[in-house]
Amino acid sequence: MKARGAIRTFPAAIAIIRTIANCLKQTSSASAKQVRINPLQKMEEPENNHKINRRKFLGAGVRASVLLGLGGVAALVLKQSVAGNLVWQLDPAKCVQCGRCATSCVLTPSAVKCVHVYAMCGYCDLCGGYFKPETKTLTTAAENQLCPTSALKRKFIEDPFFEYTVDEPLCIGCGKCVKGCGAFGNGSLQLQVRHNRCVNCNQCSIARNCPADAYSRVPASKPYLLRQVGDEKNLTAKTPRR
Amino acid sequence: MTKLNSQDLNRYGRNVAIAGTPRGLSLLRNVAIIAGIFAMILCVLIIINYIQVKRADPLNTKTMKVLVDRMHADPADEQLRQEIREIDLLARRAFFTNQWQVRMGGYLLFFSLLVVVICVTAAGLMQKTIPAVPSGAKTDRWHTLKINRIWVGYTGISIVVISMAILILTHQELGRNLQEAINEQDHAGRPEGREAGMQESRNAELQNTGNGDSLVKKDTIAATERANMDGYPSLQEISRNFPSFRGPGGNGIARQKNIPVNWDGKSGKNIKWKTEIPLPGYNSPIIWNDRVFLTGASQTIRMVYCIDLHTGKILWQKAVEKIPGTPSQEPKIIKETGFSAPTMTTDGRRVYAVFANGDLIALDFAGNQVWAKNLGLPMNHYGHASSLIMYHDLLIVQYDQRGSGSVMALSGKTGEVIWKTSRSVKISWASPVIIQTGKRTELVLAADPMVASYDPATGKELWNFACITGEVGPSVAFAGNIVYSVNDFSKLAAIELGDPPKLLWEDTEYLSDIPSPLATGKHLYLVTSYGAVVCYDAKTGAKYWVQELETPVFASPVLAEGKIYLLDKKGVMHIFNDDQKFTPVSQPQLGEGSSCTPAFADGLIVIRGDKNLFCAGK
Amino acid sequence: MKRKIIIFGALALLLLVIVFIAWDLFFNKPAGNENPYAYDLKSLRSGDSTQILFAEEQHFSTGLPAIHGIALDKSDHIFIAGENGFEIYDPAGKREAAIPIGGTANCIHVDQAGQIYLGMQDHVEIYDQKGRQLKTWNTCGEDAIITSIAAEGKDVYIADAGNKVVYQYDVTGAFHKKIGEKDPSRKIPGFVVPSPYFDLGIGRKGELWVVNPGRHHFEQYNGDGDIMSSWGEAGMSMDGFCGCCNPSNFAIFSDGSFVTSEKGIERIKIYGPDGVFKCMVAGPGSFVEGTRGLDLAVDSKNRILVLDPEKNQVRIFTLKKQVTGK
Amino acid sequence: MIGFTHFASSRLHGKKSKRIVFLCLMLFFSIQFLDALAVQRFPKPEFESGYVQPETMQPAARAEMLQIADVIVLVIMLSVISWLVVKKRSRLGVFAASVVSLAYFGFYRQGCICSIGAIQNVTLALFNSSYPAPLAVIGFFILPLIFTLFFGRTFCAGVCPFGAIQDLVAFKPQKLGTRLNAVLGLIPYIYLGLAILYAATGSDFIICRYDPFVGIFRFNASFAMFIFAGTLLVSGIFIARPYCRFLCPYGVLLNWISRFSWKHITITPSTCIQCRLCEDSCPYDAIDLPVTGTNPESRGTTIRKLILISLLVPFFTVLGGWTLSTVHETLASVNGKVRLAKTLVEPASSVNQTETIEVTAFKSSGKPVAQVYAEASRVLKQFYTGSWILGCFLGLVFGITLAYRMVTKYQKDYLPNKGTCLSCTRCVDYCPVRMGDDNLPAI
Repeated sequence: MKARGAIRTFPAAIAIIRTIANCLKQTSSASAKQVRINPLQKMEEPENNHKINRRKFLGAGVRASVLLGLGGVAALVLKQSVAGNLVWQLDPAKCVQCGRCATSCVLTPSAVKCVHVYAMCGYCDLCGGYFKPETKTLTTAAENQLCPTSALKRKFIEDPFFEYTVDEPLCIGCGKCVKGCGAFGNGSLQLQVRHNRCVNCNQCSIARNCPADAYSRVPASKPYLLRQVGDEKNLTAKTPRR
Repeated sequence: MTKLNSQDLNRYGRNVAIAGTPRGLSLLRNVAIIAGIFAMILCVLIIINYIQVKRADPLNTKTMKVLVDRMHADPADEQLRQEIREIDLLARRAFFTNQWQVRMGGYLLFFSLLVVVICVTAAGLMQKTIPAVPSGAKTDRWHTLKINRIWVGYTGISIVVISMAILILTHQELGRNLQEAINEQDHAGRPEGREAGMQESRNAELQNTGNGDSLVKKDTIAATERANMDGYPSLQEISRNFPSFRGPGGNGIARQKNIPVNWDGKSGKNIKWKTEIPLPGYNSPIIWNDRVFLTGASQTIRMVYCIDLHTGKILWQKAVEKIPGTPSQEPKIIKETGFSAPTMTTDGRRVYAVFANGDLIALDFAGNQVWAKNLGLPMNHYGHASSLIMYHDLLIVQYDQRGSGSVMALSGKTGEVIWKTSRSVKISWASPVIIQTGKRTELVLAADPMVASYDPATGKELWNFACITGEVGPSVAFAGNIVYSVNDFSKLAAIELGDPPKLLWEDTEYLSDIPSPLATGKHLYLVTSYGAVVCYDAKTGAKYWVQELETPVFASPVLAEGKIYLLDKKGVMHIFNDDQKFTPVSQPQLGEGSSCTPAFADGLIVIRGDKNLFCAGK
Repeated sequence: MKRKIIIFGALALLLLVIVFIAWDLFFNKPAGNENPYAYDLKSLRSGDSTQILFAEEQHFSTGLPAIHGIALDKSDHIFIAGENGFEIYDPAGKREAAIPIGGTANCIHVDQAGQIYLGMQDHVEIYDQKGRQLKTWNTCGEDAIITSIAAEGKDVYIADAGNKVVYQYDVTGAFHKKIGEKDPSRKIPGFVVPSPYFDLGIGRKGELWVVNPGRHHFEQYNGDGDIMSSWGEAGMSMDGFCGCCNPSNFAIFSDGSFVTSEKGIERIKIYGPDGVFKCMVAGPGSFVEGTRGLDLAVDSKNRILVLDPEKNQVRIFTLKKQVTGK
Repeated sequence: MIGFTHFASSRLHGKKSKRIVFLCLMLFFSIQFLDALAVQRFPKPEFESGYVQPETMQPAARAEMLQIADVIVLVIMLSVISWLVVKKRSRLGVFAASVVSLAYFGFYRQGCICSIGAIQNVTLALFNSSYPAPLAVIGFFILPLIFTLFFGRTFCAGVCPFGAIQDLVAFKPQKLGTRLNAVLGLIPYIYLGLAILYAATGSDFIICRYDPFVGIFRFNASFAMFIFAGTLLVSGIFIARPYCRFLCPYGVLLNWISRFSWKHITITPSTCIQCRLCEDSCPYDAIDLPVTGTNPESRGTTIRKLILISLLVPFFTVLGGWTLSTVHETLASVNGKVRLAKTLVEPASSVNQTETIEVTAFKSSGKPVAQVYAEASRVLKQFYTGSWILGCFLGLVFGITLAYRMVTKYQKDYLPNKGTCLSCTRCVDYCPVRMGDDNLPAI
């Protein structure tokens, strides 16, 4: 780490030294009242010619060292680079549904949407993600719906199963339904950054505000972190952390 | 210097005064003005819209909440129901309409501004005026500089003053508070939050069940120990287990008892269980309490397996993936090394595994990832091969690679690099070994050109001794203040520790390139990969005996209960006594080939074959 | 002069921008602390504490890494099953034995003869009190997730959440029949099990009670698999069962009352034999949020034993002193 | 009597063969199907009505090929602009190219592959070995610097969409005078230093956080950011390119490197005739005027002052370091971990007693408090070191800025200042001298 830092500061140090040296040199020449000549102008005096050559040589040297320094930095960084891109994604296992995905995204509406993993869904009649907590009559009436924008659709399939679908353009990514589904159901509703909407900021502004540290950069080739199978933790009772 | 006259300008200027028609110009100006006014109106509208939404979020209106509450009180009120539905519809419409308005307003604003920009730019192009020589005298350079200096100086002073003001306003002493909080916790010696709750209830339970009950008490203490994910195991705890390649410290000595000497993998005699490991790997199993850990990998998949020591059931397996920094290209490997040559290690709190491509992962005992990172694709031609080892809570990684070899210690808890010492050595397969010299604990590494020792706590090099060349495969052995190092086409060197360390004896007749030597105190055992076992006097280097097994050996010998267990490539375990004479005890067969060093638990031996993991026990 | 004003104005704007950055970076709170879209479970979780007529009398921790099931034998010894083993405690909570097993037991039952039935993932293992394995009953199929076992006389009932059915075996391990498969002709609605919590138990008259969690019902079956009765309704309020599928576990008092546990809103409640809500044993305040699988048992002194997997404890609740009689 | 754990592992073996078949299928189908491989975690309801369970859609991220395309466009744009500036000397050409860049990097790519922000990625990669910087980002960081080393800040002239958008609105640029330029010119150093400090500690990418124009490019941002951008643009009507000159951290690097550029743009293509026509042409105050007259101070005074200042530079450096290190806790409060630890360790000091979302989330995560404290105090230490280094750097910059204003660089002609010149080629149009015009006018 230290060595790396030293290499990094090296070109900068050279540049600073050069600048200082130049200043000093110019002061002395200033006091000698010598006239600095436009390099484009052809000069006859061999003394000045000599001077120009020396300057050119010095310039080339500095350029070479700057180039070398840049190359060094690049090499250090390239060592741990990836060819592909990285994109932001949130880990539903860490998500606490604080609502900031809806409010912190640079986009309005947010690029984070509720995603339904059908394979995990219990197709319940009383869906914790669809109905407001105190709902008595299980109908699609407005007073029963939990979703503030009515983006979660409910469709009867057969007794006693209902299918729930997310209408993405309406979804604002608030995570209300995710919380309800997680608390009472299987957790098949999960928040995810949708990459057809996300503009992939260099620093995701939701990630900065995420209280659960759920956001991370993931390879663009595998851009989703949906909880799927083999992820038994969330289904069963949590094992106590010891 | 005189002014140029217009003639000169006409002669020299290229872009001088393309006089625009006044009509065109005024048209542009008018368009720009209208567009500008339009933009301003839009701006105001958008701001008003914003403030409106800000003041009353249509999705979270109070009216709605009140109505819904009322409805819960009186579910039969049909009229109320209708009202709610209407308001809800209105609210949602308001929300989406507002979004639409803002978006459309934004577009309109943008295009009107674009029109302004285009008009003004076009007008500017048409109106290009004749450049004029600035009026007024030239400024005095020196005076200007002086003023600049003063301004810069004042700026500097004000920045310092502002910083100080901030310091006074927001003085926090956060660092000290944190440190105090940490100390307090260390002092209390118990975890926080929920854990603390658990602890308290445990204490309560202790009182409940009476103090005389030693079983519960002991168990409570054990549970507390387990609950503590910080800290590190004691040496006793380590030596009760088999936590790394070649056992505790990597010294090749197992302290377990009642190790079986007879079994047969084919007939199943004395075989407690046999479990197929889905992915191949040349790493050896490690054991902590009742769990066996090992890894397997193919070119693309890397897995960590946790196996129940008593049943052989795979308790969990964890795919090592999505590691930040995993290089997209696969490491170059050779067949004899594979994709998962390094053996795992554990500190009883977490297990750690590293793979040929430099993927390093820490998992808890339930198989959850604690942290993971990639150390960078190792620059050698066989992938990373050195095994891991723990010192206290530090995970030691020997990462000898072309150009930038290093040894580093990572915090087991967080994966943070605690120290990193660069090594100017060639590439190596060898694994780090931790030795107790009596005076101190040292971390000993072997790689061309030297055997080097480091302080495992700080990474400071303690000594080095140039005696070894080539791409070193065998790790060092240590006993009785002597470190033994060997490599093929180099030599076997016995180095007596001291200041400075000195060469005690050396031999070049038998040399190993894969199995590590084993020092038992009196004797040194050297096993060559073609199957010769040599017993030396530890102090003098005199050869006591040489035994040709006539099968290749890749595994390293391990001493357990005074017997040496050496597994050959065909799966035959050669068990013989640690003695001046070659006295074989038995030669049980595994029934399949193997390249891995066995692991030991009380009454049990765990052996990884080419396909299966075996556990033998009486 | 005009130029100076312009420059001054523009500079002021520029400085405004810089001050904004500095202010926002160092002094502005990074994000609002209010969640405009909060799903308010707090009001539900707080509940009505006057309904809680029980208090925690005692608790003790177990030595297992994770615990899943609790059962009592006729002498009120406590049996805890979990990851890699099961443990036996005396009624006071003193450990008498800890028996390691390979794998994880999801549920446990002790019959009149003292045999211990452990529901593993897809099969049942039977042990004696010394920890010797007596028998293993064959696998219940690939999808099987055994979540509860109860023995009555010669019959052993096994609840399989994976296949959403109850199996009837006899004590020898012979499979008899499936109970509770959807059959409109016999008016059997079929079990709806959206998550792996599916409990059954034996009533005071030896009748089989099974939770139909997806329908929030208790269903009573006879030995032939006929549905006899059912009760229960969904609802967040005190008398209903909350969430998509509840209750998750139950136990039956000697007087035929039910004690039930729910997930989502962690609460333990008592219903009369007729399914009428009586009182609460413990509310969400007593549990870590998100606790699931609170297995229950009732001993001969009517103490309620609650298995808290989140705290890894057995918690014993008894009727509060000032309340006498129900 | 319920509760259970894993059951997926027992089924894994059976899935293996399916997986192989699936991998083959994947050659024909898109990657999105990968997750269809996911086994039903809990047996789904047995539907009798023939209902088919829909697949969860997972729209792919932007194709990686397009990333490479961005780098190619960048190289092309840099080459074209450099040619237009150095060889062709065409203001109109540069203008046209900048509009193209604005359209592509700004409005099409929405400003989020940007050299300015790339500083932070590179820094983070240097300090955090687990962060892999994407190749394209490294390209965006290095390539403009290399071009600058050869041709001056041609990147600023028209490749950078930020510069382009500000250049468009610079209707009435006013000369600020050297002192304002000197003072305001210090801000980018502070910004750069802070950006590096925050990126190195993994706290935040502040350059991106206060990226003023990205919202305009996306037609989407928070209200505050729009106001922010609007304010900057309005001031940009009169102060040409305020972001580039007085904020841009990347400009600092470009400034340094440009000083050593090989072929920098000149005002005159041939010989300066001292006509003074270009004197007011530069909207960025980047033309160095010829030095006439003599130093009123004696040589001795100058040298004395110079010695004094060179003695003062180390003092400034230490002073800067000390000053900043005293406020390192304020600096560190940007870091989320530190903020969390702060709220946890001082709950009483917070004015409102309600628990913050962060604290609630932390409590439900089950992480031990000690770990947060340890992490935070480690970050604090990093900030302490970092603020010393940053402060020293700023002190040094301050000292050098002062020293630089002690000396006079004698020059006879009107020359663009290689450091601050943005190569916009405006001045070129003002020069009456033509290429190869040795036939000097009679003056």
